[in-house]
Parts: sequence; structure tokens; C-alpha cells
Amino acid sequence: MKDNVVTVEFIAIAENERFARMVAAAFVVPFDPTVEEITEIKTAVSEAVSNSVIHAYNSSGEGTIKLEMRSTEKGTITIIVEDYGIGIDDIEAARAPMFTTSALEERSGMGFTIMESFTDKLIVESEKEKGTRVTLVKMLDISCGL
Amino acid sequence: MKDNVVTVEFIAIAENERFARMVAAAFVVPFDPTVEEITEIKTAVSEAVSNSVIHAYNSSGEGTIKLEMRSTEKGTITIIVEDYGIGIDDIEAARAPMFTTSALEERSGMGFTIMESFTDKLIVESEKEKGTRVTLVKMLDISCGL
Amino acid sequence: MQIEFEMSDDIITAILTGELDHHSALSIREDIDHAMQVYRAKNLILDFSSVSFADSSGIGMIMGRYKKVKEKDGCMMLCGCSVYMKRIFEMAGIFTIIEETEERGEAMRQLKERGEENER
Amino acid sequence: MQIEFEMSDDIITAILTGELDHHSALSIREDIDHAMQVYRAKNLILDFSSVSFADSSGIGMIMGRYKKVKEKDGCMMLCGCSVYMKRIFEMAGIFTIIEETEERGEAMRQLKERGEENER
Ligand SMILES: Nc1ncnc2c1ncn2[C@@H]1O[C@H](COP(=O)(O)OP(=O)(O)O)[C@@H](O)[C@H]1O
Ligand SMILES: Nc1ncnc2c1ncn2[C@@H]1O[C@H](COP(=O)(O)OP(=O)(O)O)[C@@H](O)[C@H]1O
Repeated sequence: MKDNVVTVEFIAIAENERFARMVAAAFVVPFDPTVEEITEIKTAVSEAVSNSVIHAYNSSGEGTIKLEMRSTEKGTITIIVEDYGIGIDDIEAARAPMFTTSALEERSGMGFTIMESFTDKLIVESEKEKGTRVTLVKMLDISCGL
Repeated sequence: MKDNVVTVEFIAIAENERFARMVAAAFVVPFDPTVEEITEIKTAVSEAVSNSVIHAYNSSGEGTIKLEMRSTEKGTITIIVEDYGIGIDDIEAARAPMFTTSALEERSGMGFTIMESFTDKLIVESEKEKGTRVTLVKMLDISCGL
Repeated sequence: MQIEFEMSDDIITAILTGELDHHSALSIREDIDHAMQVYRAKNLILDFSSVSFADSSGIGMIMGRYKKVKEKDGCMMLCGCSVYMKRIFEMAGIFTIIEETEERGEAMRQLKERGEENER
Repeated sequence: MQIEFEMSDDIITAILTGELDHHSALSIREDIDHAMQVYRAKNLILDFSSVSFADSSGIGMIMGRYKKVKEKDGCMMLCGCSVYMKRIFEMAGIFTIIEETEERGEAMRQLKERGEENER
């Protein structure tokens, strides 16, 4: 299969968290991933998209989230979750386990930690009042061949 | 659930036919559709996207296909499949059962007929050398409530 | 989409598994044509009981195989079509020219009977 | 996500079915808090055996319920966590403060034993 690229844009409502992870799962289907790989990708995407819904747009239900997914023949999956919300002040602090600005809403502060643990690479870029872009890279084990 | 809108853009490779129908299925999940409704939507989307891959871009694997999906609270699903390919000369002729310009490639000419039969409304707009836009409208039976 | 073949006398059965669309039909039709040639089979059964999705590409694939089978004076049967596949195939009038059964065993039995009739 | 409750003495069991994310956690936590109040239950078992997906919103939901149960001097247990849920919950150190069993019956047994110990 040749390199593939897909972009998905949707409104930042909580209902679309599930849609986003189903789309991510659908994107990797041609690589015949393991249940473990699918679960890791779905979980990481769910974390990133939830963050945009909750933090970037303050759970207002307004705003747009963009999902860009790329795959190479070798099974490297790159998923970018982008929002145009409030942005992150201190990225390093935000990435630390247990750090959250929404403890009252029962957030655990484990989102970035899980994204990091479930992918091969996590890049977080953000600008105050401009938005946030989270890049998740996952190397699928396609040794069994396509 | 409030009105939702999602746009998906992908390259016109045959592998993405399956991706497109999985995305369409994922989009309607919150409405708890019947197996019949899901199958009809997946089939109609599959026909429209295959047409763009095969006819609009001559199976070249080049070009972009855009999928726009909207839902209303009442369960009206509108799916627009758009390409920027060669366009359709005579839309009326193209929509007739058994009409195909690709008989050698074992096309049956039943794509539009199936789209029409599996949805509540089918609109085909096209301009030569500009592209084609197929609008599929499906009213889900959500009487059982969300 | 996966495909498996079973031979019995001059009948080849192609057992399809997965989703049958334009993309998968491209390779499936080559696999079937190749298998028919290699095994010098005259008659064909397509078993759809493990096909979870099919669109109009399935119609094209079936009609294409039907033409090739007829060229060799063979017979063709379908089995295991889901209710959705039947709806699609019916729209194209497939069942007016190709017969269909629920079970593969029944399709096999009918094809063998016809073969014996022809020999008489 | 669906939720069902079962009462036994002062133990309430919440049986969750479906996908546990930020969206579904919003209503699930209200349902559980409401049920605990209505049934005046002190102790809580969360049964995850029919949960097909969970992300960090699950951690927040569990920790939130744990705080409420502790306020009433109650006990809480989890059961039926998949290997993926365990990975997530372990990262947050949940199992260092809340015990977990495979089976719901076993969780029930352990909670009842503790209750009897407390009465002595
Ligand atoms: N897309 C985003 N926009 C703005 N702030 C964000 C975004 N994502 C994360 N953050 C900030 O980073 C913190 C940590 O995020 P995370 O580790 O996912 O935990 P949680 O979502 O549970 O708070 C959040 O509490 C929030 O302050
Ligand atoms: N997106 C498109 N771009 C250009 N031509 C198209 C497009 N969709 C359909 N057509 C034309 O309409 C004809 C009929 O389409 P359809 O009913 O789907 O049958 P089939 O795909 O089997 O040919 C096609 O053969 C083609 O000539």
C-alpha cells in the first residue's frame, strides 16, 4: 500500500471523542494491527481529542478539532490532533503525570502520560490563545506482512 | 445530541473506499442505528467513493475526495461525497440502471441505482473537468429515542 | 478480503471472506480466473457466507466470472448471500441467470446433478 | 455507555457496559452518585467486565467516587478490568489505594468480610 493521508475536521463536542477514535482505528485497518496496537492508538487519540474538547474550548461545544493521519508503507502511523483554543502555558508542566488544571471536573492529569506510554513518540506544540497541536507517532509491527 | 458536522478528506486510492464507509458508520453510531440502516449507509458511501476513485480520477490513485457528513437531532443524515475529477457528461444517463462507461473493468452500472435505493434522497451535481458532488440523505428511524 | 478454493471433480468452489468492494474485487477476480485455469475447472461456485459487506463491485465480479464460465460451457452457482447482498444482486437481475442456494453443499449437489444430466 | 445497579445489604454494585470516556463519564458519575444517595449505600463495587474501552477519564471517575465513598467511611472495589484498563489504572496508582478482583462475586465477598470485621 502506498503512503496514505487523511484529514478529518469536526466540531469540539464530547460526542465526537468516540467518533475520532473510531476514525483512527479505521485508518489503520489496512495494516492488520493487533488488538493491542488498535487499543493503544484509540486510547491516545481519545486523550488528545478529549483535551481539546475540555481544555482548549472549555467544554463549550464550540470550536473545531482537526485530525490528520498519515501512514507509510512500513507501518509508521502519524496522527496529529490540532485545536485552535486557549493553548498551553507551560508544556513541560502540563506533560507531567498528575498535573491538571481541571481537578474539579475529575480530570486525573494522566492524559499526556498515557499518550506517551501508548505511542512511540509524542510531540506537543502550543501557543497561548492560538491553539495546540499534539503529534502521536506509532510504529506498527507489520513484520507479518500486509 | 446537537447538530453535528464532520469533514473528511483523503486521497483517491481504492484502499480508502473501506475507510470511507467505516467513517460513515462511525458517524452515525450515536444514533444507535439498525444493522439495516448501517449497511445501507455503508453501501451507498462505498458506491459514491468508488465512483470517484474509478471514474473521476481514472483509477490513477491521484486526486482528493471529500466526505462531508451532517446530522440533525432528529436523525437526518446528509453525506456529501465530492471529487475534483473529470465530471459527468449526461447525469440523467449516468443515473440509469446498467449504464456504465467502464464495462471492460467489470463495472455493472448499478452504483447510482443502489445509492438511490439505499437512501431517502440522492442528488448528483457535476461539471465537466471540474468534478462531481453526490449528496446522500438518510432519515434514521430514531423513534426508540437516543 | 481472503479467498480459499476447494476442488471436487470439475467444480471449483471459491470461498470468500471479508468485504467485497471495488478494491478487493480487483484481486479476487484475478485469483478466481487463475484458479479456474490452473485446475481446468468448468464449473464455479461462489460462497458468500463469510462476506460481511458487498457493493455493486460484487455484481461486476459475478457477471464477469459468469461470462468466462459460459465460454467454457460450464455452470455457475452462488451460495450464502446475506439479505443485503440479495437486495443488491436482485436489482441487477443476477438471480434470473445464476441460481442461488443457502448452503454450499446444496449448490454442489445441484451442479453435480446437472453434470450427470448433460452426460446422458 | 449503559449502567445497571445491584444492591446487596449496604453494598451497591454499578455494572458498566460500553465505552468509558470523558463524554460517557459525565453522566455515569452522576448516575452512580445519585444511586448511592437514593439507596443510602456506603460501599461501592464498580464492575468493568463489560467495558470495551476506557481512557484517563475512567481514572478521574474512579478517584472521584473513591473520595465520596471515603467521606462516608465506606469501602470501594473494582472488578473485571481488562489488561488495557489495568495498564491505565496502574499508571495512576489506583491499585495502591483501591483493591481489584477478577470476579464480581469475589469483590462482594471481600467487601462483606470487611464489613463484618468492622462490626466486631
Ligand atoms: N488541547 C489543550 N488545550 C489547552 N490546554 C491543554 C490541552 N491539552 C492539555 N492541556 C493542559 O494540560 C493539562 C494536562 O493534560 P492531561 O495530562 O491530558 O490531563 P487532564 O486532561 O486530565 O487534565 C490539562 O489539565 C490542561 O491544563
Ligand atoms: N464521480 C464520478 N466522476 C465521473 N463520472 C462518474 C462519477 N460517478 C459516476 N460516473 C459516471 O456514471 C456512470 C454510472 O455510474 P454507476 O451507476 O455508479 O455505475 P458504475 O460505477 O458501475 O459504472 C459511470 O460509469 C461513469 O461514467
